[in-house]
Amino acid sequence: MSDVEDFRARARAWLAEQATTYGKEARRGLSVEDDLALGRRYMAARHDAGFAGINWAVEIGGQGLTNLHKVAFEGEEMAWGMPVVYFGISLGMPVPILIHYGQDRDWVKERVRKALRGEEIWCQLFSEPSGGSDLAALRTKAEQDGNGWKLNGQKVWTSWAQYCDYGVIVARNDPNVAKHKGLTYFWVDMKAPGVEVRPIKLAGGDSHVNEVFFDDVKMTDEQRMGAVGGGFGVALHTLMIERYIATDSAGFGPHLDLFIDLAREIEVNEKPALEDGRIRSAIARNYAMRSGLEAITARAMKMMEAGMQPGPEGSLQKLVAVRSRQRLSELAIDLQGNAGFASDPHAFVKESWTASWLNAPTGRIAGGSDEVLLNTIAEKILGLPQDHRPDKGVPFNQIPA
Amino acid sequence: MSDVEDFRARARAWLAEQATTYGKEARRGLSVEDDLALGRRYMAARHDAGFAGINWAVEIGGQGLTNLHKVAFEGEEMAWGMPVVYFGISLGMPVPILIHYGQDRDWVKERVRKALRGEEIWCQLFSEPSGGSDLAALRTKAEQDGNGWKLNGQKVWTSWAQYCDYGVIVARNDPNVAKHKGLTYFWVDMKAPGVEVRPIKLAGGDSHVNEVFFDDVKMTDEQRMGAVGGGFGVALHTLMIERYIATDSAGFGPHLDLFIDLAREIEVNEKPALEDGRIRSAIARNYAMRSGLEAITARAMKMMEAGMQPGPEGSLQKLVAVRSRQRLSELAIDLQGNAGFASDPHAFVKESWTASWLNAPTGRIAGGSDEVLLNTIAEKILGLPQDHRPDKGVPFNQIPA
Amino acid sequence: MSILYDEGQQAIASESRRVVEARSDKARALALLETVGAYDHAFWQTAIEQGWTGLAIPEAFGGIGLSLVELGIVAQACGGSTAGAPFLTSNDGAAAALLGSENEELKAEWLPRLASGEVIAALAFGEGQSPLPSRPLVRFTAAGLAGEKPGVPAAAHARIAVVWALAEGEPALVLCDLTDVSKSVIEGFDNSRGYADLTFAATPGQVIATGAHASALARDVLARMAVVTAHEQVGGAEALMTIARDYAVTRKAFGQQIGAFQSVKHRIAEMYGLIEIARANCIHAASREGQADFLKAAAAARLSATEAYDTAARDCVQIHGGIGVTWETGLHLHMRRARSLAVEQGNMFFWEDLLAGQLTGVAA
Amino acid sequence: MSILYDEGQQAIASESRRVVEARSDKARALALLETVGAYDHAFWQTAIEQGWTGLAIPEAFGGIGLSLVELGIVAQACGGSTAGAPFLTSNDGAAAALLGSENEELKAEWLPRLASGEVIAALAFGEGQSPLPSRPLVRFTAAGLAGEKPGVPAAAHARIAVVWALAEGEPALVLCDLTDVSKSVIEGFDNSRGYADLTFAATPGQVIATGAHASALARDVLARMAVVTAHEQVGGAEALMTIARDYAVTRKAFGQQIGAFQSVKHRIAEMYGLIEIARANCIHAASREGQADFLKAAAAARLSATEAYDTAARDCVQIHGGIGVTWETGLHLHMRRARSLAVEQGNMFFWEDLLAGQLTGVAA
Repeated sequence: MSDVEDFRARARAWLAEQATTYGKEARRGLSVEDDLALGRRYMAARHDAGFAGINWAVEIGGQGLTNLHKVAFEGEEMAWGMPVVYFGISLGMPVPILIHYGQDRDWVKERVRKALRGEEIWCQLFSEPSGGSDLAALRTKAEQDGNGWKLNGQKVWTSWAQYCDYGVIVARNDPNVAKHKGLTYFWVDMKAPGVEVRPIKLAGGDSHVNEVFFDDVKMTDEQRMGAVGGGFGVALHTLMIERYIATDSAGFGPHLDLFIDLAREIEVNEKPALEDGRIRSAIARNYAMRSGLEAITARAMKMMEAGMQPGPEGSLQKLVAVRSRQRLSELAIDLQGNAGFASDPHAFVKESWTASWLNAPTGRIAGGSDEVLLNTIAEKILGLPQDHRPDKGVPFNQIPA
Repeated sequence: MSDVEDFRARARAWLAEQATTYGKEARRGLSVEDDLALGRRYMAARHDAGFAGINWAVEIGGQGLTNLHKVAFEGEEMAWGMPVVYFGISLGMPVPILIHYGQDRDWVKERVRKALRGEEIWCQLFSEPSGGSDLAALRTKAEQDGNGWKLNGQKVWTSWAQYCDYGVIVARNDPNVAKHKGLTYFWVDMKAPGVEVRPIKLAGGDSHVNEVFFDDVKMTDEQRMGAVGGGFGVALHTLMIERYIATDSAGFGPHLDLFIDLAREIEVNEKPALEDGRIRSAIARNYAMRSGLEAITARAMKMMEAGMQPGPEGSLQKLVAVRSRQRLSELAIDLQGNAGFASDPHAFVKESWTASWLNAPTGRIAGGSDEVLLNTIAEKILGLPQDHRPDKGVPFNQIPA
Repeated sequence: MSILYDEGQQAIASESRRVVEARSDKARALALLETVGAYDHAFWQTAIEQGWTGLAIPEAFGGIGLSLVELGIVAQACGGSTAGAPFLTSNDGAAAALLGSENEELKAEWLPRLASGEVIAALAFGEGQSPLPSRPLVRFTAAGLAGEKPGVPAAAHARIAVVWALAEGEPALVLCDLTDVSKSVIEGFDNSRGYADLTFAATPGQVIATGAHASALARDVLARMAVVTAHEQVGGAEALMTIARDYAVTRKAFGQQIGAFQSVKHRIAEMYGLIEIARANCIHAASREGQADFLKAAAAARLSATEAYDTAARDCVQIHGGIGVTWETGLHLHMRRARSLAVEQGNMFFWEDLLAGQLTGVAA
Repeated sequence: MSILYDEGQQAIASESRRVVEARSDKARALALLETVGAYDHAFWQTAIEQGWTGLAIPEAFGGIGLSLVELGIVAQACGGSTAGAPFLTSNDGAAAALLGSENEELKAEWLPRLASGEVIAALAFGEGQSPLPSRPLVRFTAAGLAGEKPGVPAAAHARIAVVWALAEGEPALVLCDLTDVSKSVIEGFDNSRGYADLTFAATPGQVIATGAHASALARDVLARMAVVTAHEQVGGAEALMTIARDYAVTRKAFGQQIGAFQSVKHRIAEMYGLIEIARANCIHAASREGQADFLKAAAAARLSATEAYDTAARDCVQIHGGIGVTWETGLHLHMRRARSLAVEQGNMFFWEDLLAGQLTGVAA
C-alpha cells in the first residue's frame, strides 16, 4: 500500500468517526447559520486531527504532504457530506495567495491558522456587474491615498461574503493603460468601515453569493499583494493555484446510482422504466461519460504520484459533468410524472433531483462558464485563435461601454 | 376547389401519365448520360404540356401563373422522381437573371425556350477555391479588352458544368476598391475557347460538380449583366430570386415512412425495434420536426394565396431537415447491424439510407452551409450583430491572404 | 379551420398579449413561488373579465363559442408572461369533457359556471407516472369514488374535478364536487400551479361517459389540453428568445456585444428554429380539432413545444451568465414553468409513445 | 495493469503511429473503397513485419505476449490512418477464443499461425441485428455446421472462422475452415473491411467451447474486440480533430482564420472533450482485461468512442465546407470507417443495453 493509500485509509477511518456529529444526517434541516457553526467546529476538529492544509508547507502551518494526499482526502470527505462548503473558496484561493504574497509573515501565519480552523473565512472579490466573463474589464478603483490606498466600487457574485472576515480583491489603479495592465491586487478587511455586503438570492432560493460595495475603504500599502499594476498576473495565479482539487463526475449533483434507484420504482407507459430503451440509453451514456471523467482523474493521480504534470484534459471535468447533470436532473423529474412536482426547497443538491436541476445553471456559469471553458480548451490546449478582441491594447478609459 | 388546386389536379394527372416513361423506375440503373438524355426528353414534354416556366411572364415564354402554381407543380413532381435534377439550377437562378438583365432580348427569348425544353443548360459560376462562404472574396478577373472583356481565373463547385452551354459568372473588375465593390456580372459561353471544365468526384462517388478554368476567355460587353462594379448586387439578386421553391421536410433524403418500414423488419436486442423506446422516440421526434416544417410550408402557401409575403421561418427548411436527415440515415444504417454494410453506390438518395447518409454532408454545405444559414437567421431575422469582419471596407488587394 | 390567423384571431393575439403583459407582475409571480397553496387571483380575474374562461365554450352555455385556435392564442400570451394558473387549460378541458357527454343536465349545470370562471375545475386523470392509465386504480361504484389521484394540477383551488376511474371494470369519466374531498396540497418548485393529491372516499360523482366512449373522450380531452399547454410553452419560449436577443445586443464583453459571439448568436438562431417549428405544429394541431389526425397533430405540437421551451430556458439563462441565475431577474420563473408544463398533461415518454403508436400501429 | 502508459507502451505508440503513417497511402485507400473483395495487403504485411499480429498472443504460441493495452495502442495508430483491414481485431479475437478453449491441440494448431499472420480469421457471431444472439440459428451437429451468418467482417479474406452456433440445444463456439464454405462478398460503403455472408452446409468444425463456458467466452471475446475497435475509433477521431484544427488555423474567410469563429472553435473543443473521455475509457477498459468489471468498462469505452468518432466525422467535414466532401480530400474515408466501426462488434443499442443490464441487473 502506497503512502497515499495509507493516508487515505487513515482519513477514511477518521471521517467515519466524525460522520454522526458533522455528516449529512446531522446537518439535515439546519439553518445556514447553524450549519455554518457546525462547519466551524468540524474545521477545528479536522485541524486538530492533522487533516488541514494537507499540501501546504509545515512552516506556514500545513501538513507538508503532496497534492495527491490532499485530493485523496477531499475525495473521501466528499462522500460524507461534511459542512465544508463555506470554507472551500477561502482555503482554495485567497489564503494560498495570501501565503504567497502576504507582506507581514507573522500576521499571515495567524490568518492561515484561523482560516484552517474555520475561525475566519476569506472571500475572493473578482467579478463585477459590468464584467461577466471578462475579468480585466473591472472598474473598482484603488487610488493612492497618502501612504495607503482608498477603495471605491462594487463587486458581485462573491461567495459567502456575508460570513467573511477578509477578502482578496483586484482593483483598477490606472485607467489610462490597456485594461489588463492597470490592475493591482490587495487583501481587504471585510469588517472595515465602508464595506457593505448585500446577499443575492439565486434561482434555487438560496443566497450564498453577494454584492459587495466599497465606499472610500482605506487600505494600507501592506495590504497590497504583488506589484502596483501587477494585479492581473496575481489574479491569474489565483485561478491556477488550486489545480489539484477533487473532482466529481456527477457534476456536484446526485450520483447515477440514485437515478437507477429512482427508475427502479417508476413505470414508463405502464412498463418498468428500466426496461425502456430511452432510460437504458440515458443510464448507459451517463455511466460512460462519468467513467471517462473518473478515468481521467485516476490517470492524473497516477501521474502526480509519478511526479509528472497531469494532462490538460482535467479541465473537461466541470464542463462535461455539470452540463450532463442538468439534463439528467430534468429527466429524473420528468420521469416521475405528477409525483415529480413535489420538492423540498432546502434539500441537498447531491440528494434531490429538483435541487440539482434548479442549481445546475449556476454550476454552468460559476467558476468559468461553459463558453469560457470551451474557449480556454480551444486556445490553450488546441492552439486555436483567440476571438476577436476589439478592446485589446486600448486604454481602459477609451473602450466604449 | 381553388384555381391552384385545380392546376395541381391537372399536374398530377399529367405526371401520372408520364411516370412510366420518365419516372423513378424508368431511370433505375441508367448511366448519368442516359439519364440526362431522358431528362431532356421529359423537359420537352413538360414544355409541350404547358408546365414549364409556370411563374414566368407569357412574353418571355412562361405560363404567366403565380409562384403558388409553380410550387404546387414542383411538390407534385417531386413524388415521381422525374429526371429534373440537371435543370434545377439552370431554371432556378441563371435563366431568371438572364431574363432580368440580358441585353439582347431576342437572344434571351431563344435561350429561355431552349432552357425550358432542356435543350440548353445554364450553370452558375460563383464559388472559388479561396472563397468558401465568402462570395465577395472571389479572385477571377474580368479585364477590359478593347470593347469587350477578358476573363481569367477559376471557379469551383459548379453543378452540372460539364453538361452546360452557358453560365452566369461574377468576376473582379477592380481590385483597388473594397472587396464587394469591384465585381461585375456576365454570362459566359461554356463552349468558348479557353473554358475548361474538370469534374470533381464527391464523397458519395458522384461527380456532378466541377472546377471551371477560364484562360483569356473573350466576352463582349453585351454579355455584361448589370453595371460595371454592380456584380455583388446582381449576385445577391440571384440568391433571392427563387425563394418560392418546393421544400422537402425529409431534407431530400428518404421519407420517414421508409424508416418505419425498415424498423418494422428489425430487432433491437431480440425484440421488435418498433417496441423499443429509443426507436419510438426517434420516429416521434422526427415526425414532429417534419410536420412542423410542413406546417410552415403550408402556411407560406396560404399566405401567397392571400397575396401576402410568407414569413422568414421558411429559411429554416434546409438547415433543419438536412441535419436531421443525416442523423436519421446514420441511425437507419446502425439499426440494421451487419445487414447494413451492404449498399448500392448508385442508389437513389431518396430511397437508400446509405446514399442519403453519404451525401448528407454535401447537403449541409451546398447552397448555404449550416453556419451561414444560422448567421443569416441571427442577423437578418433576429437583428443580432454581424460577426467580426476585419476585411470590411479594406481594398481587395490589401486583405492578407 | 385555417392555419393562417385571420384578422379577428390576430386581434385576439395582440390584445391578449397586451392585457397579460400589462397585468403581469414579476414580484407577485416570484412571491407565489414561495407560497404553497396560493395562485394569482389577479390573473384569474383578468381571464374572467376578458372572457377567456368561456372562449371555447359554445354560446348556448354562456361561452363565446370560439375554437381551440383562439384558446391557443390566449394561452400563448399567458405563457409569454408565465402568467396565471393552470385553470385556463383545465377549465377548458373540463368543459370539453362535459361537451362530450350525453348528460344534458350535467352540461347545463356546470358549463355556464365554467364559462364564467365562477367555478374552477381540475382534471384528475393520471396515476403513478401515467397521465391516462389504461386501467385506473380509482374506482367508481354505487358508493361513490374511492382511491387516490396524485399531483393533480389546479386541484388545490378547484371546486370540481373530472376523474378518470374504473366503474364495474369499464373506464369512466366521472364529475365530482371536491368540497368534501381530502386535498393534500403539494410543496414544489412551481407552487402557483395548485398541485394537490386528491383522496376520494365514498365521494359522490356523476358519470360523464363510460366504456369506449369514455376512453376516446378522455384521450381527446388530454390531447386538447396538451395543445393548449403547447401554445403556452411556445409563448414562454418566444419570450425567452426575445429576452436573450435583447440581452445579447445590449450586454458587452471583451469590447463587443456578446451577440457577436457565435456561441451566443447561433444559440439564439437555433432557439428561433425550435420555436417556429413548435409554433407551426401548434397552429396546425389547433386547426385539426375534431379530425382523425388530431392526436398525431397534438403529439407533434406537444413534443416540439416542450423541446423549444426547455431549450430556450436552458440557453437563455446560460447566455445571461451570473445575472441569469438570480432570483430577482426571474428567468427561473420560465425555467420552472418549462419543467412543470413539460410534466403536466403527460411527460415526453408518453407523447413519444402515443405518436409512435399512431404512426406505426405498434404499441409500446 | 496501470492506466498510465509506461515507457515501453509509449514507444509502441509512437513507433506504430510512425510506421502506419509512413506506409499508409490515401490513393490506395480510396481505390479500395471502389473495389469489392480486396484489402490492403501492404498494411497486413506491415502488421506481420511489426509483430502486431501476435502482439497479445502468448510467447508459447509464437506471439509477443503483451496485453490488450498494447494491442489497443496499435489499433489507435491504425485508426488514425483508416489503415488496414479488420484482421488485426478479428485475428486477436480468434486467438482469445482459442486461448479460452481447453482443446490444446486446437490451440497448438492455430495460435502460431494467427500470431504470424499467416492465417486470417473471422468471427462469425452475429445473426440478424444481434452481434451475439442468445439462441443462434446456425446449428452444429455431427454433420457439421449449417446455416447462415450475414455480413461477417473479414470473412471475405479469412481462412478460418470462429462460429457462434447452437449444438444440441446448447451454445457453442466452433472453429471451422472456410475453404469450402460459400462466401458471398458484400458490396458496401467500406469495401476493404471484407464483409461477406457465410453459408455453412455440412461444414466440418471443431469445438472451442460449449454451454455456459461458450457463452461467457463469446461475450468476453466480443467485449475484447469492442475494446480494440474503440481504440481504433479514438485514433480516427483524434486524427479528424487534428485535421480540423489544422484547417481552422490555416483557412481564412471574411478576413480571418475560420478557427476564430466560435462555431468552429467550440466544435473542435467539444471534439476534444469527447475524445479525451473516450480515450480514458479505452485505456481503463484495456487495463481491466480479465477483471469482473471488464464488460462494463468495455461497454463504456465502446459507447464513448463511437460517439467521439461519429461526431468528429460529422464536424470535421462540416468545418471544411466544400473541400470536405470531395473524394480526393478523403475525409469520407474516416466518415465511412466511423460508420463501419459503429456497427462492427454490435451497434449502440446492443452496448447500451448490455451496460444498462450490468448496472441495473434488469434485462432489456
